[in-house]
Amino acid sequence: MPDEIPEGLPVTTRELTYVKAFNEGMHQVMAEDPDVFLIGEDVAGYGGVFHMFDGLLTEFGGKRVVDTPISEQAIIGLGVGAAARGLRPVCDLMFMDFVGVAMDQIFNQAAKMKYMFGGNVSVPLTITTAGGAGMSAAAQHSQSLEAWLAHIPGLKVAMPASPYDAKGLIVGAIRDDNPTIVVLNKKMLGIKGPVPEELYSIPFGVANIVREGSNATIVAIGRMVVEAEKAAANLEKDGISVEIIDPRTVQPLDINTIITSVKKTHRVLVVHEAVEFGGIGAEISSQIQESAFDYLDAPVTRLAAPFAPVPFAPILENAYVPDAPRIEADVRRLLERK
Amino acid sequence: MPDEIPEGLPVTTRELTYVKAFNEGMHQVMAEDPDVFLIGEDVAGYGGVFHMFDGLLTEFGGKRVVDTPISEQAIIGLGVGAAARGLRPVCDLMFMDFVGVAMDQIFNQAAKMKYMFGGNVSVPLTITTAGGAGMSAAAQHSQSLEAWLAHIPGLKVAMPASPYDAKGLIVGAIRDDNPTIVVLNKKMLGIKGPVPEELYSIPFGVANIVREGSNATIVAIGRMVVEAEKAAANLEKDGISVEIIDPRTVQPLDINTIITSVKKTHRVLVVHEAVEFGGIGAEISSQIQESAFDYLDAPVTRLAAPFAPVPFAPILENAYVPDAPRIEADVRRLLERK
Amino acid sequence: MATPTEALETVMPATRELVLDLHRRMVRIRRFEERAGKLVESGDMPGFLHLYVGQEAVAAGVCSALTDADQITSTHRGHGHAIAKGADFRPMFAELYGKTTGYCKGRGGSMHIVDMNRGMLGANAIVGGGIPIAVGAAFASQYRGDGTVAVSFFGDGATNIGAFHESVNMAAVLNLPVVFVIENNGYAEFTPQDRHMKLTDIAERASSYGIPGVIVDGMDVLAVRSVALEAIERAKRGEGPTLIEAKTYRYFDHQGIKGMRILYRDPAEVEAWKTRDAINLIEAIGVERGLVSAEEFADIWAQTEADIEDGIEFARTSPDPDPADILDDVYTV
Amino acid sequence: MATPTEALETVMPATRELVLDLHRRMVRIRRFEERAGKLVESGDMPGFLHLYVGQEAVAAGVCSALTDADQITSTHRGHGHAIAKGADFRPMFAELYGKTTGYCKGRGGSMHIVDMNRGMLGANAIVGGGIPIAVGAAFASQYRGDGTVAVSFFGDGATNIGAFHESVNMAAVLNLPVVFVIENNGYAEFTPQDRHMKLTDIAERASSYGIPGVIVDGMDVLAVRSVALEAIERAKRGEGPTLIEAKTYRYFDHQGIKGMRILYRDPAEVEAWKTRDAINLIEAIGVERGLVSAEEFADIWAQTEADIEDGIEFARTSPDPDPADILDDVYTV
Ligand SMILES: Cc1ncc(C[n+]2csc(CCOP(=O)(O)OP(=O)(O)O)c2C)c(N)n1
Ligand SMILES: Cc1ncc(C[n+]2csc(CCOP(=O)(O)OP(=O)(O)O)c2C)c(N)n1
Ligand SMILES: [Mg+2]
Ligand SMILES: [Mg+2]
Repeated sequence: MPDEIPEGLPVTTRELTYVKAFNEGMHQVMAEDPDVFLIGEDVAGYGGVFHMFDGLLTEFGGKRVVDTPISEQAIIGLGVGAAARGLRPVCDLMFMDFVGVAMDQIFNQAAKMKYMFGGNVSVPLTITTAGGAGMSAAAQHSQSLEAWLAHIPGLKVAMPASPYDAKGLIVGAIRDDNPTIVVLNKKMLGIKGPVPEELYSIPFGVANIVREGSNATIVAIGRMVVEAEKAAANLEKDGISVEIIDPRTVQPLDINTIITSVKKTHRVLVVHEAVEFGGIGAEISSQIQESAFDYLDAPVTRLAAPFAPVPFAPILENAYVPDAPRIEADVRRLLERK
Repeated sequence: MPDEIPEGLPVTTRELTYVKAFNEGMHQVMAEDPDVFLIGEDVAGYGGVFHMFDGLLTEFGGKRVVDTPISEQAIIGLGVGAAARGLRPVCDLMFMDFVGVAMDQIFNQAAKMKYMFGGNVSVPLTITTAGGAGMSAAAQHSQSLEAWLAHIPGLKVAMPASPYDAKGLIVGAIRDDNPTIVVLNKKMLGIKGPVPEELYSIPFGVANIVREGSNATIVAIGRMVVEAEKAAANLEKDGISVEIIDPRTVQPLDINTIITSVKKTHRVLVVHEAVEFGGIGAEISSQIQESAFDYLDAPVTRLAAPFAPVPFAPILENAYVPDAPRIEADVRRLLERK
Repeated sequence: MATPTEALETVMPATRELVLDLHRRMVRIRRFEERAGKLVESGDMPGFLHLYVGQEAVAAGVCSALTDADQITSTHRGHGHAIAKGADFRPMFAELYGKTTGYCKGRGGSMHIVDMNRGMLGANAIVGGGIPIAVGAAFASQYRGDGTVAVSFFGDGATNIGAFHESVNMAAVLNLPVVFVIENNGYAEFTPQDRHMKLTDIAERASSYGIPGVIVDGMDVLAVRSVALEAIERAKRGEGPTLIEAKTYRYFDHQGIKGMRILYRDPAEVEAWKTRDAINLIEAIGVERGLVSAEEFADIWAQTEADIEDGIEFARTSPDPDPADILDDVYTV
Repeated sequence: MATPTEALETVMPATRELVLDLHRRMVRIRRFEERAGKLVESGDMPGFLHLYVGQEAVAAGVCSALTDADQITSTHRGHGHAIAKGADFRPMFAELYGKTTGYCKGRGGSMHIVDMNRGMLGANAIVGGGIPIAVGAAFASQYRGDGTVAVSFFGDGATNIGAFHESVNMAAVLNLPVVFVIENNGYAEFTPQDRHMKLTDIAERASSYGIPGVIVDGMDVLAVRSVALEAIERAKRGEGPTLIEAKTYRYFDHQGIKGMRILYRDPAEVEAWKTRDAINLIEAIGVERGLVSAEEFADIWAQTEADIEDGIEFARTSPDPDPADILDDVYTV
């Protein structure tokens, strides 16, 4: 596993948007490794519907940046076959909601190949996609389905929550010798943050302690990290000190960092955008109470979407997705719990 | 919701296998309601590869019992369209592992239609399939993927754990006005148990207290109920009294019955065949500690498959799937926990 | 590069009523889309829209051959199909505004318009997602023997996805009363047809399923109606599905009116197609054949304008959904 | 009802070496399958098998035209492809017995045989699952310009699933060096071809993708080899994919040797196909043309027998996997 920032490298940091940071990672890792190619719908000529792949066709040409028909099974399957032969395909799925049409290739083929074949094959495939609600894109273009993906042995799943992570995790994913999926959050595309110019990668399975604190821990996934930060800032005004952990990858899950925090704060809220029932929060919650039962002063609490498809109307969608005020309220409730 | 056994009906019970009980339910509910039809691969002429549909073609004819090409997206999608027009399709998916090729129609179409369309459409579709390991069928024919399905708002998911339930739940599913999926367990097909001759249905969301007990609760899913019963019988010899709860449906989940039990026993083990990480056990565990935190004398414990695809070699597969001895050992450990 | 179908003088017979009907359907689509597009771009309306402008003759021609009992399934570019099938402006605009009075009570938005009373079984945001559903609707027709048919509309790009293949084959094998209508506008998003398949005429794919494939000038609403009628009659006679390819064009961008971030289409190509605009064509035919006067056509435009104002006003003044109801209708209880 | 391809006198030229090579590949498949089938039915071996007996000429003919550097993907009925591609009996039997010395260390079993050294990229238990993977292997060939090709084998039934459609179209559009081989044995499980599609010749589906479709007598190994060579040469010249339909037949049941629980095939049909048995045909050709003697053919059978005994013995005496290693190889570390 490469380090986050290679030692001894000069680091020049400037502000970039989340999507530009991701895009820079793509450019740099493709420049580094000629075995990396990108394939998907409108990723070449158009640069991807979210601008994720802008400029790659111009820089790397049509051999390495390939537009396809609307055929997600074939896109992912092509990646599986090419990866089994040693290339490093990046297959774009555009919207996370489209996993349903390609699921077999993801979970039965890409993820299982190594194990099922007795270790004889590695599948260094990266799938990129965009999830999350808040764009008035309705039920089939707004989902967060990371719980499905994290339940698949053989697959790794990243959910970058900052520009820095968007770049580092796409690089980490492509360099990883396993099938990985990097889920960008559509509503974060324009969010800015500091990003080193240099090429760096973030290894999978290392959580980010976004903020240190002592009264309660918030484990937040994807864009909920941003909301948690807002909530924590508000709570701080009332002297409530919140620690925020961003697992960064939900598979593998860095449970140790979470447990260490919970043993310190004794209270924990897990927040994600996906529906609560069966969400990744359930796994995190279970593991916390399994490993830190005697440290908990209150039950592990979850805040997530209600058990419904994502509604279109903005007023409903706003009520649907957790946000800073609700996180804040839940932390306060958590602290009141005797 | 119909009662389990309609009141006042004479009940003639005899021993039937799990698959025969299911089959009887299919026969009776098709006789009851001419809007019910069955469609899938080799369900008509062959009666289904697991004999699930034996005799239906002969009894109901080719209009209502329909063989198809190998086209799972079209099979489920056909069911969605026919259900939206008021019929009650039963669409067979053969092996649960095949959900991957039909997932879009299941989660984006069938499950979301009602909500997304503002309540204007009901989708009384039933999907039948067979899950579970233990048949040396390897990684792509042995999975338990109920956690995915239970995470889909709009869908209901049943996992019958006895012949009685196999019949009652398929009838309940077909009569339900929502999309449902009934997951038979391949290794239980030949298991016998008492089944009423009469037509009855089991409503979704009502757990079965398989065995009453006071020292610990086991929440077991699908075939694990059978293993839990063996473990409980053994533990009883040592004076350990175990209560076994079979949720019967994982969506909706009858958490109340589970909580009531846990408040009595104070210790709980959740067992399923699926891999532990992100399995339905995580949701059950989370809900238990959320609702019964102050009643727990030990962390909620999970016993499930390790995080790997299902291996082929019998010696590995046996080690992979939880069984009575391991359940027993886990209960003993749970009781030792201070 | 897509080229407009050769400018054929339409030879289809037409009555005054038919011309008026088809014209009205098309104008209603055109103006609805133009207004809706502007309302989103001005920020008045939430979300984003895939507009149907340019393709009106396909939805209008096909749907004019259907009754309310016949079912259609649609796509992300679904307003035109809904309107052609008879959907009202009020609940349509209300849906786009996310209001309780919308077709989906504000739950669905642009990509999920449904009108069960008019046999509009739903738009769909998944490419190919509606195709098997239409097959299911047709299965219900056959099962009940009620003489209805189903139509599935989808794009050229959608014919490359698995659901298309499985659905058409399934319908062929089961001999179902369904008509598959490819709206070949030459592009899947920004990818031209010759980059997503190696065929010029997608109707050729019919031969893979042993069913008839028909090509039609998708700018000629009378021609579209005529091939649709034939396919529908065939379906009703129990002779199974037909695959129709309507060659057409979208005037606006894949999403919204003018987003052409990159020049993936030659502006000259767009202009060439506009010279064969479907509404202009039907107006020309109506006037030339002395069936309908220019004033009567103008009345339709005017009436449509009034209906649109009414629809927008209705939508704007309709109540927002109540977040307290957010869990309603997840399940039928 | 499936009917055997007309009994053509094969006109393919053949050398002595070629006849011996093809015969050996086919006999090895035939005897491996018969023995393996019996071992499972006697309970000696775990699991269940989809046997390739009857179809040997397809795998043998195609794989004889490939090198180890060329890649194939296979199906649930995959032993024949593996053996034809050069797989050894020892690790094959060991895999079926679930031993550490097996091709997948006992993790995969019958439906997941792989041999990366011989370009056997894996059997697959999901119908259609291997087709896009072969497209990916061919993409790697093109990307690297290494002159290799990929072949995907699959059944008549598999041509109805979405992955087939998407994969062939994708390969056509990207002009990839891949050959798609339909093994049309007339049945998908227990469903005859005329109940799962409305075509007689599945090769016709090639026209949907703008690529050549070729029909070949799948009982004539020389003919199969010949069309395969042509398709492979074409692919290597950069002219893209070919769809080959080999008309063949499986002698045994869908699963196992004799499970015919219901009479979904007329026994006379089975017998009719057996009269054109591929191994008998090549032996007749070899002898008639004076290329190979009956004794030499007999030697191949005998040698195969010895290799099988060796393989079974090896497998039986190989160690079981250790459950302590159950989490190994889930990930590459
Ligand atoms: C399964 C799936 N893949 C990709 C998309 C993204 N997408 C939406 S519309 C579209 C292009 C569709 O092209 P076509 O079928 O020709 O219809 P058109 O937009 O031209 O009307 C794509 C790729 C999607 N919605 N669903
Ligand atoms: C996606 C999927 N659907 C269904 C099955 C079950 N199944 C296994 S083999 C088979 C029939 C395959 O028929 P064909 O492609 O003609 O191959 P054959 O068995 O004749 O060699 C079916 C339906 C499967 N394995 N995968
Ligand atoms: Mg198009
Ligand atoms: Mg077959």
